[in-house]
Amino acid sequence: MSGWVGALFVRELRLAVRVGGSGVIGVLFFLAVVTVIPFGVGPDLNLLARIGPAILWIGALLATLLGLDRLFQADRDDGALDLMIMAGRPLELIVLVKCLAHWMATGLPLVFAAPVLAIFLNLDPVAIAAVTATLLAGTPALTLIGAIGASLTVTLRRGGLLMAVLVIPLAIPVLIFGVSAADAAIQDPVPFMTPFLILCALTLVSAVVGPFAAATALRFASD
Amino acid sequence: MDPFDLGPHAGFIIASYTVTFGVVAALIAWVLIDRAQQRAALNDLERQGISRAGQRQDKS
Amino acid sequence: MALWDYANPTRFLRLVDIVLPWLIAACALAFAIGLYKSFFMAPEDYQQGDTVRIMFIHVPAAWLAMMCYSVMAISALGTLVWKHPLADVSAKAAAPLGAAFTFISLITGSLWGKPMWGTYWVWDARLTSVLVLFIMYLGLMALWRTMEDPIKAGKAAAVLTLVGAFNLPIIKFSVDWWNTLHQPASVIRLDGPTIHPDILIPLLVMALAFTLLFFTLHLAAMRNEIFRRRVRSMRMKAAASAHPAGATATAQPAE
Amino acid sequence: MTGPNGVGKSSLLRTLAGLVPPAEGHVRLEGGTEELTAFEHCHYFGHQDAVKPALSVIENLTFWQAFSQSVTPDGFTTGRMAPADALDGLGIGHTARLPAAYLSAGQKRRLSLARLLVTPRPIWLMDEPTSALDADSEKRLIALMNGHLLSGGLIVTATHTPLTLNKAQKLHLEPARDHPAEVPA
Repeated sequence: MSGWVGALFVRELRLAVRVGGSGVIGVLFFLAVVTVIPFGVGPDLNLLARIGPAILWIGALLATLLGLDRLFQADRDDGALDLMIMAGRPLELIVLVKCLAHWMATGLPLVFAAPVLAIFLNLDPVAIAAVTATLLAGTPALTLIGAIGASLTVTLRRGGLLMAVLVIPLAIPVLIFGVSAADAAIQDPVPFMTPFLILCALTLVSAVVGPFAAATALRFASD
Repeated sequence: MDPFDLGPHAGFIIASYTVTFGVVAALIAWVLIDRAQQRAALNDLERQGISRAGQRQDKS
Repeated sequence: MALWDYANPTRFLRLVDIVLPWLIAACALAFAIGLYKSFFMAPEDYQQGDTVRIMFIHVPAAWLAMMCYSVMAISALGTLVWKHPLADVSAKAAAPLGAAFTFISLITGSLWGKPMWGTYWVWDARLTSVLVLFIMYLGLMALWRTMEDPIKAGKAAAVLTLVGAFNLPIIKFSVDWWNTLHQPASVIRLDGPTIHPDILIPLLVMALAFTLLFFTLHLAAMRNEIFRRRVRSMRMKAAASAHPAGATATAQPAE
Repeated sequence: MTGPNGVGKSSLLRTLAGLVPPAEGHVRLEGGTEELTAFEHCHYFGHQDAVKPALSVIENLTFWQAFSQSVTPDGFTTGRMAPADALDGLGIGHTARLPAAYLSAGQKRRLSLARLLVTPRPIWLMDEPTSALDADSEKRLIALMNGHLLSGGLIVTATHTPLTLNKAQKLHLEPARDHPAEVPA
């Protein structure tokens, strides 16, 4: 009886990659943000190497958040959300599956793009591996936390910006531990695993809190 | 001269040519797969009896 | 005007069917000669050593990256000014090719830069403007993918292409200026006073081969795009007719 | 269920569907499966079609079949219908493999209706089910509704046009005199 999870997952992935989907645009946004920062801070390669992990993390944060505003809104606009609520399936699990599919379509490409962009920022191989690992562990948390904001603003016509404002404060811990784990890998004496494990823990916690909070907000939003 | 001795930077040269070959191969594959898909869709629609304004594409 | 003879997609497709095999053959031949010459004939550069062989793909790819944008800009004019029915087909088919060639030139450039400059990437004016060009290509492709109606998408993309065509030189100048403030360019360029003919000839042959490759792929991609639009209009007809039977279409799919 | 615009027909249906919490009281269902709530026995057929234009017609329908839980309590005898058969029965079988973006409003409506057939549920909540349908499709819809009633199902529908249903009970809503009619969500 768990075929519906697969069906929902496949549907979400299809919607993300087909015409009109937002699958690849997140990566493009990530590329654009990371490219534009050296214009702001100057082409000093040593400086870029030092702040590179932070640039990549902020780029990933913005790309994730800006892609999330349609997570539930598209389904609400055409009435599909109502049907999902009445389908007799746990809404928390629906939210989790939608987040997972969204992460596969937009978050995972960011992780794959990160090593390429890290080269532009003059990171050395160890730093590239560290940043990619932290993004892999941390971007699911961004999606799951962002889902809370997406569910709160689902009824608003132009909820995208408000959603970012609501979610960015909640995402600060993820950003702190993601960047500090990456930095720790660059500067040898500091241990990498401590902040990295905290980051993984944050992802796991948000996998529990995010779906419950989002499902609650969606139930309130449905009338 | 020996063409297979690419000097101290052989890795970079091989990588360059490999990447180029990969991208070009991907482009060719994209064109061919796209062509096959559109052909299949056209044939499918024609089998359903949908026709265009009297013209037929040759099946080359 | 000769171009108008091929305004009819069906006539254009017939032309493509005739020209394409010859183009493929010429392209294969040019690559065979070019690759042979670049590996067996060209000597090592006294300064760059064997890495000069990267130039044989890097330089043509960079030329094509720019030429492809010119093709798209002319096509955009064709869409907006002359209203040529195949112009936006041409522009849409060229965008992925332009992105791919720009990608090749970026990657081979950094693979050449690592042994020569000691780093994969510098925020040098020329490199940076190629990167901006790459983002422009990807943005245009995304625009086409996001809009369902190809006619509307073609017009929107044409506007963006033309704005980009005016803007790219400005970007280049501003990046030049920005960059010289911080760090003097220390780029060893191939276009020094003399290029030895042993290097120049393979380079030119490879450039010819890449250009032929571009036109081959461009024509093939345009043909696919015309088919895609036919499929689209036929599907709309299929959905509209409850009992599909020999009704005749009146709308041309690619106008 | 009939009544003037804005009297609350849609709100009542959405309350029955569990999408709006009732202002007071609660919704209870006699009979039916014990472990499910009243809402989970219902299909809601509202104004919105829940059709994704990027997916093909058959993909849209098979998703809802796999996603919605089918509920067959005692006395309700409808099986799962195959998506292709449901589309054929509603006269849009030839569009099955086309993207749903190419469908007309009436065809989208019928695709949405096919959702009720592929997953059996005893109660259909229908909000003006005949809107955007032509005369032919309306006849088919009424036949489907009668078939559902015959196999032991229940339909609550808000309508402005008279529907020729078997053994229908009519509930006419009038705006309350002392406070203005509530605008339906």
